[in-house]
Amino acid sequence: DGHASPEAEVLHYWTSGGEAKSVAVLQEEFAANGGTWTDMPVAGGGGDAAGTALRARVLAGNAPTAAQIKGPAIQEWYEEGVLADISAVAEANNWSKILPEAIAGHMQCEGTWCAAPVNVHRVDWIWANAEVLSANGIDMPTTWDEFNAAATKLQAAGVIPLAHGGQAWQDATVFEAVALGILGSDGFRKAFVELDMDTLKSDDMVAVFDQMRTMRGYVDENFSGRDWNLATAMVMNGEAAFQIMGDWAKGEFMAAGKVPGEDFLCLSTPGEGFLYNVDSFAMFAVDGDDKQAGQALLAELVVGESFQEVFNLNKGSIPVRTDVALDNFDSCAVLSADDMAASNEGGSLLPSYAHGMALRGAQAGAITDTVTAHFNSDMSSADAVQMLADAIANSM
Amino acid sequence: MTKWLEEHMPKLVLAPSFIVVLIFVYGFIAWTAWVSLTRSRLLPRYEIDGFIQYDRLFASPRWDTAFTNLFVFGFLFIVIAMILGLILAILLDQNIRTEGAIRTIYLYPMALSMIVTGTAWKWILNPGLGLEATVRGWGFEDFTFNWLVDPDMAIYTVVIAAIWQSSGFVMALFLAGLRSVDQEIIKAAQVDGIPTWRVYTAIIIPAMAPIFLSAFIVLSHLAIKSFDLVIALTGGGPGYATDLPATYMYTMAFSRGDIGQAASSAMIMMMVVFTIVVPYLYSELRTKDD
Amino acid sequence: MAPILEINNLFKSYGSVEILKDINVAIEQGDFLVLVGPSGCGKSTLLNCIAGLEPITGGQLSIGGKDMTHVSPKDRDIAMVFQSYALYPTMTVAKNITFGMKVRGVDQATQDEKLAHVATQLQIEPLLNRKPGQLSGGQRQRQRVAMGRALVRDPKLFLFDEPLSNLDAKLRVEMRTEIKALHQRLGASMVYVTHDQIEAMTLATKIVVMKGGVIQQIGTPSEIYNHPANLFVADFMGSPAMNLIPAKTKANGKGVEIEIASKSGDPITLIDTKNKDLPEDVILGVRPEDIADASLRGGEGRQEADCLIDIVEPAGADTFAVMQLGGKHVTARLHAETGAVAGQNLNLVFDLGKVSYFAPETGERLN
Amino acid sequence: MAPILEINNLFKSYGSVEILKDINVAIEQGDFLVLVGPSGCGKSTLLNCIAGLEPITGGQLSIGGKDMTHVSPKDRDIAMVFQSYALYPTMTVAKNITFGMKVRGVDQATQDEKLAHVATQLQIEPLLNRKPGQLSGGQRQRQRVAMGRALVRDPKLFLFDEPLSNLDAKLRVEMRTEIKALHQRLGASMVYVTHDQIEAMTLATKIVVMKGGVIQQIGTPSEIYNHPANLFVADFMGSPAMNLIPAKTKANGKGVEIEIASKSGDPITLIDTKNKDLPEDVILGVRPEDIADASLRGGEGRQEADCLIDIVEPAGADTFAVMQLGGKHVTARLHAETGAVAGQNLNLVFDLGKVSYFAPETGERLN
Amino acid sequence: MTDLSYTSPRSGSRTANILLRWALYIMLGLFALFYLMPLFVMVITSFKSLDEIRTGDLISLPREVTFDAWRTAWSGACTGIQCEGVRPFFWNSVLIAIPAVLISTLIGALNGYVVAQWRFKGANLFFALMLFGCFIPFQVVLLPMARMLGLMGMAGTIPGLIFVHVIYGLGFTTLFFRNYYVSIPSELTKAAKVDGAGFFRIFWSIFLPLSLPIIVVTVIWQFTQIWNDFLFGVSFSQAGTQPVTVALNNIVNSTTGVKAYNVDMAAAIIAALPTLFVYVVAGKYFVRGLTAGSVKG
Ligand SMILES: Nc1ncnc2c1ncn2[C@@H]1O[C@H](COP(=O)(O)OP(=O)(O)OP(=O)(O)O)[C@@H](O)[C@H]1O
Ligand SMILES: Nc1ncnc2c1ncn2[C@@H]1O[C@H](COP(=O)(O)OP(=O)(O)OP(=O)(O)O)[C@@H](O)[C@H]1O
Ligand SMILES: [Mg+2]
Ligand SMILES: [Mg+2]
Repeated sequence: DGHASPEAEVLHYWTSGGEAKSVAVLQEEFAANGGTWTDMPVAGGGGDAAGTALRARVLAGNAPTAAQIKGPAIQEWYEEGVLADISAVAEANNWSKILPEAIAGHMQCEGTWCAAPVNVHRVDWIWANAEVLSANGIDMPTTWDEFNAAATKLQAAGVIPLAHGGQAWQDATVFEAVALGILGSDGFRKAFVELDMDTLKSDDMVAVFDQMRTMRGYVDENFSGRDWNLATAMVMNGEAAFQIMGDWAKGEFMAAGKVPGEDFLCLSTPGEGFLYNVDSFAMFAVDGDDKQAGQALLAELVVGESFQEVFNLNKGSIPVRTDVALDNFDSCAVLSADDMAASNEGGSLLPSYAHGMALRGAQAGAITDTVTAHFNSDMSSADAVQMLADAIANSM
Repeated sequence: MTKWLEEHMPKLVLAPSFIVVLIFVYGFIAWTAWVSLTRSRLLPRYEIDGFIQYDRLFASPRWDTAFTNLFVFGFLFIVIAMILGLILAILLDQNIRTEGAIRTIYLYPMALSMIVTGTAWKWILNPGLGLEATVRGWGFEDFTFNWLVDPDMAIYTVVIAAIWQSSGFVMALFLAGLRSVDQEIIKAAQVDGIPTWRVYTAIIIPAMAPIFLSAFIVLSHLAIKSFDLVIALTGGGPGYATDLPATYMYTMAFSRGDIGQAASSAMIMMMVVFTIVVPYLYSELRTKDD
Repeated sequence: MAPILEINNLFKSYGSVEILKDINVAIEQGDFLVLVGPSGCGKSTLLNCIAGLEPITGGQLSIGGKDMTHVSPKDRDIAMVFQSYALYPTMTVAKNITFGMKVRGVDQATQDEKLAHVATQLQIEPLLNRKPGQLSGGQRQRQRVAMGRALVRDPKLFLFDEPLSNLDAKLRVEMRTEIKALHQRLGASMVYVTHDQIEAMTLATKIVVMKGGVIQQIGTPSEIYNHPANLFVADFMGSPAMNLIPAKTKANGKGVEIEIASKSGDPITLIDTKNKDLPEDVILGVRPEDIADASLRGGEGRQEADCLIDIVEPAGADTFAVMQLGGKHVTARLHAETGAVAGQNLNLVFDLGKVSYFAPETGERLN
Repeated sequence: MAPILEINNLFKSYGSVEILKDINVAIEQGDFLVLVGPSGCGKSTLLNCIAGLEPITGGQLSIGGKDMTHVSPKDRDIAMVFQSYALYPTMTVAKNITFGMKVRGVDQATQDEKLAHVATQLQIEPLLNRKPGQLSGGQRQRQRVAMGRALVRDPKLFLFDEPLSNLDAKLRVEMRTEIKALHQRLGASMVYVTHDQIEAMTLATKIVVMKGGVIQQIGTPSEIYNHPANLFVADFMGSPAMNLIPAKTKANGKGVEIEIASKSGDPITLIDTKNKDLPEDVILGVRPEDIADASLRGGEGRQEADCLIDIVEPAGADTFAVMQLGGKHVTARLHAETGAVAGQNLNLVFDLGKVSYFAPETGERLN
Repeated sequence: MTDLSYTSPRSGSRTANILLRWALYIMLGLFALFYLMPLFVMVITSFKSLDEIRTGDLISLPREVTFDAWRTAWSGACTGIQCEGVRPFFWNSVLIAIPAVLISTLIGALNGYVVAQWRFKGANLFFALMLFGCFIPFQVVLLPMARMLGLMGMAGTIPGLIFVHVIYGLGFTTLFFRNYYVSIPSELTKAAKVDGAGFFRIFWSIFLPLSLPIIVVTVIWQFTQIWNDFLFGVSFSQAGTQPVTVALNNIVNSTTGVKAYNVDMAAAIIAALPTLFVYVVAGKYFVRGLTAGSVKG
């Protein structure tokens, strides 16, 4: 309403150059609409540090007006009774129409809208150095067997087949891409959304771990602890051929002046489906008209068309709404958007477990513990499957 | 009234600190104990639900690793930092001309947070970027130093960095100790014809027992609280091979939304602290009382 | 026979500060040499130089006839007892005593035998298994253990650095007697540092009085006590100190007439028949025991005078009376049952047979 | 007039350990009370109780006639000099002295005047602007400053806790005289702690000998010295200590026949004509000065005996000879020019007019 | 100094002695290299351009020295939408650290003074409780502390952060001062009491002026702890009150953005400069103060 001057203090973990520029866009629009934006960035650990700060502030009764939260964590926070209801904004802007159904589900808590989506990152990307591939006569792989064959060939040629950083979340990123390929979209949903024990213990799951073991062989020996962007740099330099990483990796290529399709190639990882990682802002129950007005304005702007375009151009992701023109986007983004639309139709638009979209923290963590333990040791696949089941049971 | 004030002033002065400590240390420990008995997730809840969190804790292979690591790490860190600190102190005690500068160099890591030096350490220890690559670059092709990426050895790199950070401080403690040994005892040993190394091993070092105790306490305090170190250096990896109770607890509480679990691990940590610190406190206060 | 210890023209500096200046001393087998002087005069430094614990800057030093100037401590055939006793804190008494032998590779049987011998001698058998921290009775037991560690070496020369200064007065007297007895029994040669002049007097066969790194006088206790070479020695040796009274002298038929200003007005005049050829201004040195109750003393060289008593200090065996003469406090040692009363005149006898005269400017002895 | 200090049935415990037991003392205006006893006997504790620095467990204490049992130190009208002097290290000498006045709000002019007065009295004017750490000459100057701090208060009662024990022997004697002079000049009342019995003897008008928190004897110096109440006091007071020789007595026509075992074989027999009714086994107490060269003494109560001399210690003014009697070391104080030689027999005179007898079991005085 | 170098003059050859001495200095030098290595890597990286880092060897010397990264880190690097480098956060840290250090030092001094010089029944128990507080892992207190801060209305404020640092610094400051004051003879207190001074007067006029060495130790220790703190800083701050470590973390630890290692390193060094400075300048007093008080034996 007109009386209040919108105010927002926004807790987020977008701090690096490209990300920060993207947030700045939002802030400018917010200011242009008469709002006052207070920035509260906390980077680190994929939002762990931000989570720490958020928890402390909520407990202190000093919650920020909005915080970057995603996936089931939104519902978890809602259950703690601290989130605000933004249904009014959502309904006024027809969110239920313009958002893909799967994504809209994440933004709703017991029938009300409680968060606003910002962007869609696709996680199941495979990136490649075009020159290295053509020098070795290899095409982008479309099945895991092709990938394995290509990798073997590259290895023989003295190129590291897969650039990888040995951090738990990167292990998990590769793992879910492999799982999606081998289990298929239904199997993936059963295993990592519904936590269906039969699927988790199935032979297919064993096969997934087998493929992980194979992939471990394609990674150079110094991968441990490596930051993902250093891995990307290896692909850029031609030291390595492939990297499996979300579309934020594109930003690194672009920053180095590489051109998609020419210098580097992008393709979804082998198999059906689309794993999304949707960033979103949850609004916290706060007192004061100014702040509530700020929340409404923020929600409206975030999902607004203009912001969606500018922001995602900067960030390397794609808009959440299906009705944004993609003329200014690069080929990878266009491919991503097309795939999203298609898989939304086919029911294979799936949440990324590795990026906290599919499961609550404890369960996702339990899976990641197993995956990373397996990947970093010589555990057998059967043992890994058993361990996975135990860990999930113990996390409930 | 003024007489009463005068008499009770010492107690009145301590009172605020006392209350603050009761609430903010012991109250919080009690709070943690309580929460460890609940099914708290994202935020604390207060319905008691028995020892379920402890059952989960002891069933978790990751906690196993973290807890074992605490002892491997703690033992190696404390022992090596003490030995190294002692050796450095003895070396520095030989009338070194540049002592001041060298002491500062050995001591400065204590001033830095691992948040600051973590990345540099990561590079140095990384076989592809750091020491191994450099030494190989000098022509020693067979030189291997890849502990950081070896799950079985990674915890030792944490030990190395921790020693780097704290051994200078231990050195300073020991140096102070060496200098407080009665010079006449050393002269007496010389007249007795005792060789230098035996003067150290048989006389000076045994006489520094109290300093060993102080160093032990400071180091165990650091070992138990080690957090930045692991986060900055290995992030707990490869896998969770370098997890420590402190990082386990933090992960559970703040990235997994599993506060009950975190509280139970915190209680176990506290018990470890207790078994180390209480005997120390006891001896400290007894000996200084008379 | 060669002197057991001979020091020639020894100099010692720390940096640019000269601590010891041209030290020359020699002692024979069986001598008990005491180095005495105020704190900081360089006694410990000299002892450390003899032990080889400090390198010397100049000069030469031999022990048992052999040049030891550059020999390391362990090869000098000496044993040393330190002021703090310097017991090895983590070793038992037995180990403290035998550790040196162990290091030198003496076989166990010999070690045990020597230990037993020393322990019996010093009566420390019951302490052998205690650590220094567990020695009760304060310093006395430690002191004995430190002695034991030295005795067991059976060295050519014993060095002691103020071994009694940590003991209280009573114990000090007792231990002094024990050390003296030990010296007589062993017939060993000893160099002993102290700043307590009574210790020096009672123990020494030869005393070296030092001040500021320079030797003031070397002599037997009686030479030092009765013929101090200068004002410093006169003042330092003896307790209560020698009275040093500014006086005027005048040649006189019988000897020298000495005039001393007195608080009550009339100067006191004494006649010394033994000395002559004194300058007009002198400092007269009289020991307290040479001023006594008139009623009790008499004889040659004795002169009476009435003096106003300021303070009377009964000290058990004696009573000290303090008066003002020549502008100085002058102490007289009177009999315990003296009739001296503060504020009253008393007729005192001055024994001029043993006085010293010093030149006021140089402080050197005149007679 | 009421006693200036009166202590009745004072008890003091730390926790369950009783440190002071049933202390009763009173002194008059102008008295100089010395508390003396071995280390740890509770002297400082008693002084602290008097000062109000330690609460007492039982009993009652009054100063200047007023009950002060529960009054805080600053209101007791006392001044105290501590063993370590306890100078405020960060304040100048002048500030150290005036700090108390400043705290009590005395105006600046009075402060300055009193400071000047005390400074002149103690001759510390040149030091006023120095800090304690800059006082050279070691402890002597500090000691004076500490005195100044006490003097400036002009209190009813001065308390001194071993103010001389940090000084070296020579200085101690000098300062002792100064304190005595001060006491005479001010006519003030003082309580003085020491473990040095000579200090006690020379300074006190009244001595309290303590042991293990219990008063052993209260008396004038001469009472304590000549009539020690028990073996402890006899041994503690006097230096060298009283010789305490186990002996057998036998009634004899003329008095008591005393038989003392001797190392050489034949026991020594002495006849005491003054005492009777002694048990068979006694401990005979003889002061060293009551055993002397036969040639120099004579008269009533004196008995001669030949003794084998073990050690001769010339100590300047006197020479001490040590022999073995009744299985103990016995010291005789001989003249400096004695002919005593270690290892030879000497004819000595025992002055039985002043001996003490003690019961061997209880240690109590018998005569 | 335990100088054993003069054990055996002229026994053994002179050359052996010189060789030994050389070996000693070489050893010390090697250790110095070990300790300097990470700092060295940081410094050289901060002088490289990003291109050189991307293509080159991370721990080789810069081919071309540039100060751009330093400028960016100080006043241009983005932490979120703000691109003002670490400068504003640096001042936040100053605003937090200075009062927190002063207050915790003062209270620690008072506490230590009471425990060491005014013993009363229970004082030791208090001290033991206090000391145990030093060992509590800080993660444990985050959540309840947040609640308390909220209740006290200090959540997210600089006074709140100061409060937290003071509380958890008290254990160590009390320990330091207590151990220092224990070695000051109690006669000093007694003399002042006889002089008529009261509790605070004695503290202020006599003990505080004496405490310089231990104040130095405490201030260095506390300053290092507080300046380097990240956990409390990130948990109890809000926009505008974040300390420099949080800003540094925001620059260094962003997950999905482009990394500028040269800026990271420059920012890290800037963040570390105050503590480094304090150690280099006052390190001597630190070691000396440790001997004076906090170490027994
Ligand atoms: N290692 C040293 N470096 C420099 N000066 C020293 C050293 N050791 C002693 N001195 C100085 O040498 C002088 C003599 O010291 P020394 O210890 O020999 O005196 P002392 O006669 O033994 O005194 P005391 O009776 O106090 O023991 C003193 O002035 C002292 O300050
Ligand atoms: N604060 C205290 N707590 C417990 N015991 C104490 C305390 N102060 C002194 N004592 C004990 O009380 C006894 C008497 O001590 P005090 O200091 O009075 O002895 P002292 O006669 O002055 O000895 P010294 O001559 O050594 O100064 C000693 O055994 C001592 O251990
Ligand atoms: Mg000396
Ligand atoms: Mg005392």
